[in-house]
Amino acid sequence: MSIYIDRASRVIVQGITGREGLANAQRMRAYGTAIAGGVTPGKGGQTVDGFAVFDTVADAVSKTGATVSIIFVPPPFAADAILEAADGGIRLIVCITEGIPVHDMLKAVAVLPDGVRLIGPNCPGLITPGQSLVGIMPGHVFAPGNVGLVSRSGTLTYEIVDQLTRAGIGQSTCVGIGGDPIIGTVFTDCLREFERDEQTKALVLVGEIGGTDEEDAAAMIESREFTKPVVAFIGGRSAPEGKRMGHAGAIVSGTRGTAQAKVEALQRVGVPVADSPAHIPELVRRALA
Amino acid sequence: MSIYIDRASRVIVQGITGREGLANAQRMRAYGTAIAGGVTPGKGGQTVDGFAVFDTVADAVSKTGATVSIIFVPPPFAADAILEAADGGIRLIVCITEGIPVHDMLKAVAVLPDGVRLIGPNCPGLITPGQSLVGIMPGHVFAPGNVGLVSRSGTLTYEIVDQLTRAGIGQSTCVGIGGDPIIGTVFTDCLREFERDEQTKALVLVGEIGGTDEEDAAAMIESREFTKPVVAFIGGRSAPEGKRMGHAGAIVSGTRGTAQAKVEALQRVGVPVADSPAHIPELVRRALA
Amino acid sequence: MRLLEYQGKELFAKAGIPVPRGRVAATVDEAVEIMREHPRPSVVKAQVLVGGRGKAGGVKFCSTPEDVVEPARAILGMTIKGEVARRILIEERMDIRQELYLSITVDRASKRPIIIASAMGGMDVEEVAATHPEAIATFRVNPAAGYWPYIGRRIAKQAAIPGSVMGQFVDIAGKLYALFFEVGAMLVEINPLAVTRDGALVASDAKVDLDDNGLIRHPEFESWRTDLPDHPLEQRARSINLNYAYLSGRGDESVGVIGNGAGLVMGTMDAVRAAGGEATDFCDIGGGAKAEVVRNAVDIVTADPRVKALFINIFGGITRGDEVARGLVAALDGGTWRKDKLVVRLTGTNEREGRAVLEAAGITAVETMSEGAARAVAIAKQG
Amino acid sequence: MRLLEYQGKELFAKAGIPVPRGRVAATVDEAVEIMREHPRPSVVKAQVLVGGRGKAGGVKFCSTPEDVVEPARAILGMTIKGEVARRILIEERMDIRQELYLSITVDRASKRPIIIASAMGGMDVEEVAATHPEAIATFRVNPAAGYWPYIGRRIAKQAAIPGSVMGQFVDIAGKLYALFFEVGAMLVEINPLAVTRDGALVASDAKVDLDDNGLIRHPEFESWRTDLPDHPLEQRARSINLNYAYLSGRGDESVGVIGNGAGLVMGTMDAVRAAGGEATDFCDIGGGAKAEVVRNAVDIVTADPRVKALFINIFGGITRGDEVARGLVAALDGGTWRKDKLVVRLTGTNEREGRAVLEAAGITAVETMSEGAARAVAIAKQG
Repeated sequence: MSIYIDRASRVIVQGITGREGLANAQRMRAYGTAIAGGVTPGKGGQTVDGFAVFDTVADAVSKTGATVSIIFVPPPFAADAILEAADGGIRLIVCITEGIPVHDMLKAVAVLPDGVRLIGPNCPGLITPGQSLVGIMPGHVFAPGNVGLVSRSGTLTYEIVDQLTRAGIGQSTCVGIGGDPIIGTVFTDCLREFERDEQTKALVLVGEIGGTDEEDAAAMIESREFTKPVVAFIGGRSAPEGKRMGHAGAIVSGTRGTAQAKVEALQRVGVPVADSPAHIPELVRRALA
Repeated sequence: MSIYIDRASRVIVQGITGREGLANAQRMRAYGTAIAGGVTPGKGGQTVDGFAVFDTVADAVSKTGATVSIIFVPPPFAADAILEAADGGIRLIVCITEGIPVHDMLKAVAVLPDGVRLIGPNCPGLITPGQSLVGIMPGHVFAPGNVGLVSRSGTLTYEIVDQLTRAGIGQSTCVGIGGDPIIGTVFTDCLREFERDEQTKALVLVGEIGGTDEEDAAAMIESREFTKPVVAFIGGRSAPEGKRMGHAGAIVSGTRGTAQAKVEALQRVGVPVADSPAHIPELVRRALA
Repeated sequence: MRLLEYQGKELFAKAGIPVPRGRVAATVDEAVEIMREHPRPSVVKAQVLVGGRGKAGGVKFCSTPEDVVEPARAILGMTIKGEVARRILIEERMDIRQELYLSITVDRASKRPIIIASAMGGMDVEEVAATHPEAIATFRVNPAAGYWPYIGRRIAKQAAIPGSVMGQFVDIAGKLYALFFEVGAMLVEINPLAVTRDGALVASDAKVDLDDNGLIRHPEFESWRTDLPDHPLEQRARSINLNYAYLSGRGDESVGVIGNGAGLVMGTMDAVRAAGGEATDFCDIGGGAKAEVVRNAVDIVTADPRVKALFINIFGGITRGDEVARGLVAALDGGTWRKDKLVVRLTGTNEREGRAVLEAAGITAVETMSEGAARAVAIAKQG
Repeated sequence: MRLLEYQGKELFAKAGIPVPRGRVAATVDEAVEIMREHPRPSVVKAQVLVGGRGKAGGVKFCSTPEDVVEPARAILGMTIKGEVARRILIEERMDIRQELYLSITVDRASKRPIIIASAMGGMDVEEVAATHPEAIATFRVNPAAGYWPYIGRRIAKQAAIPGSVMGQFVDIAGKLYALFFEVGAMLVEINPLAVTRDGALVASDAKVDLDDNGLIRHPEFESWRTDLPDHPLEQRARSINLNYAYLSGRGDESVGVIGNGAGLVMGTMDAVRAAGGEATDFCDIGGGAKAEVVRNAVDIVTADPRVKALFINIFGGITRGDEVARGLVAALDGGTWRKDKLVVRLTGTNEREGRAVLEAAGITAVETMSEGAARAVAIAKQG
């Protein structure tokens, strides 16, 4: 088992004729992902390196039966691509694009239909090791296993997974949810899925300063909506507080959002928080014991 | 039984300090409707003719427990009043206001939360005879009974109900859905409710030229989603076709929308269509036999 | 409120939708002046709301200040399907390769704006819709989500809009959608949306119908009213906010109908027809009308010389019978209309008081709508 | 991109939000000229982004062209919490009866804009929020529904905004919401929103923070960049689209950190701190960086004289190890940075090829992040 994607997931690549889109389509295919084709408006009917190209997502979905898409289109057009995917019949949308205007995402997320899951934007995607990679992660550092991982960071995740794999700890599914202020899927969404997933026996949660996503996850653990063992790492503990401006942020988040607050919230509900990525494998091993 | 409202419905009046609002609040109270108070921004805390006035709907709902509101605010502010009602916790919103910009309604209807029912705008409201009047109809022409009525017209409805009542045929609930292009509740919504209502044994449907609401109702009768006997009247059969402009309307509605099309659609599914309001009681009597 | 082509194109141009260069003229002199400033192959188009102006001779061509005189003289003042062309639009002629269709209107059933497009534009798009529905693409836009470019791409693909103009099409559809909301339109239509020989999309015609209720937000459009060829009685009624329609009809044996509520008035017209007559004047005094409103309604309807009988049908809800009766008596006292050409039916709120007022003035109200309709038709037939 | 008060007020004024009459000056002469044109009781305010300028002497008063000289001279060039005031805003003084608070920011948890208001505005609103949360009203607006007046009324009621200014408040909140979306803001804040003695609401201050990603839609704001007191190295990095931060810190024993991915760079900084050191320069080369980007990153970080050791931590995903290595070698060849003050950790895609490039240049990469952090801190401590 796994969450969100598995070997059967059929994936289309939005922006497949771009440099990033094509290179990553090739990498995903090489990993074993079932890439059904790609979308680039105006280039429908062409084929690039064996990938069928369609003009619209609706067209691609009706002709390939894909239900997952991964987006590599430039920032000004990415929110449109997300909504096109949803409208076209895609159920899981993974948006890699970095630099999308926050207001584009505010609007897009607000009108995303029920039943459509968006991961990202500005995320590395997700992977069910040995089955399907829908993202830009280096597939070779991952290994199948029973530990789930959800992370707000990209490269830090590779670092952590690399250590897990070297320590002999494989992963069920690893989800990079992205670091933008407005993202489609947050920690608590993933926790709900991992709770249901029988393969997953423990979870690694990689947080970051800012927002209250880690505190929300802690609340979910406290309320026993999530019951599996969790090991956490919070990135940016040494980062200085940003030059703050205005009172609004402080009013909204109160004392939450700092690394300190996140660590405390997690520790309070019994989640061990690693001081360094290097300590994570040992904590996971103990959690699984 | 009845649909939408009964003796227990607690109602607030939005725009209660206006001339129309107050006069109708008094008329509804006199009929027996449980008027819990009213809303006029800036006049919270006052009392008008025994009605408590609140600044906001949220305030009125939290202090009175009302779940129904009726709106008498001027056209430019009416869509805002509808959304305020929904946001404030009202479940059934009856908007009497005539002359609301269509685009205000396009936007308001699009964002009305699930579970909130809007009747109108530009409608006479609804009445469950002997129990509750939430509207501007002349209550004295209605009588309790087992015939439901749903109508796009106002005064024509009074005419028809008057004839029913004089013929000894009482009504379960009568709903005036309003004549604007964009309205919250359409025939099919009401048919669904009347189908479930045990008291209602037959239905009078008063349609009008324009739109395809009558055709949709006929389709629902055909698919056996509505199974009770129906008698119909279509107003405006002698009205000339409006000066038409552009092809869009014709493309959208095709040959539907004319009085002729509506009469045929209804007759095709076995619904007798009266030539004149005067014939309705006789048709209803036969339907009930 | 329906706009003339030149008004619609003014809105298009402001919204960034390409239109041919052109100017409007109300006189032959103005037309000559326009051609003197821009001597180029041009088209002269009658500014009327009715369709089929081309067949009626309302579209002609010219190239110089000299040869615009004849077309301008011919078209200005021309009557097309009952409508007088008071203005002409003089536009540069375009070399058109293909005619597309694009419109946005209000779809009542889905409660959403609907975008409609076809690669088979021009005069016959309605025919295309009937015979080749697959050539018409539609998209019902969720107003909460708004227009996004993918919508335009999806429609373009479905309607087989040529790929070479897809980008322009998506852009124009977005601008048309924004305009639709900006001005509070019931319809915005570009037919044809022309593909010129050099591959540009240009709005060759413009049909815009504004929501009358939305005009409270757009006082700037009120000045365009005077351009519209409404009947003078309709203009007079509108100036006092009365819902009145001057309907076409033979005109002899005609009944003018006044009532409270559009549905009731329409129902009353149906009853008049059922009784063998014809209603040519529709007047809805609305809910809760005061005596003054009734008086105005009578004045306007009886000002139509076609009207041979007047039928007033009131079902009092929030409208009070005594108010109506008083307005009616005042109108008769102050006017020239004869009581014997009047039929009144009055029921509902304050019915008794109203009847008393009428009887004091020598008017007897009938009991039912059918009875009233029959009597009105009989009076009209007497002439 | 955070805007100075006068820039924010320019946006407010365009959006129809009342602001005091005023003008900005960059020199004492300009200040005198402004007061000559408008000799009235005025306030002179340092244009800085940091808070607490009042206590720091950055706000003074004047009434004539003569008595503006002293305040202008004092404030222009003044350093407030490390920030130099390069401009002053000279505004008419207002007679303020009450100070309210109104802001809109992005609420990550609900994924919506959140409107925040209080009748207890001024410097201490954050304190109010902590101690009297009931005095703060909030509303998370569904961006699909947008702002409607009832939202403003509901907030006003909940925050106990005086009834006499409710209408103005609802109007200003709507305009602020429109502005928030119009300019793509992360924050728009009016604190205080002043109630003047004659009962008018006026935005007495303005804080606007624009979404940097949104600036692609707003090239017009780029010209405001030069006003912002960023560190010169940050300006240089931005000009070549490099994500770099010059962080405050003691500066001795400092480690400059370069990595691919903000999370990894932050994690590396954590590791540096865990090893007993301090990172003062943050540089994220992003995903898939080419050699040129790496070279630029090294140039900028090593240009900070505080940096005593450079730690480059790369975990190759779409970033290729050999590209990074080539950029690094080029930077060292072309610059003055010594190899013995450099620590490199390189793993992931093309790790082997990268290590080979480094070894050919005499650089040995470490195996793990912890090892690299420890070595970098040791180098920095040597000085």
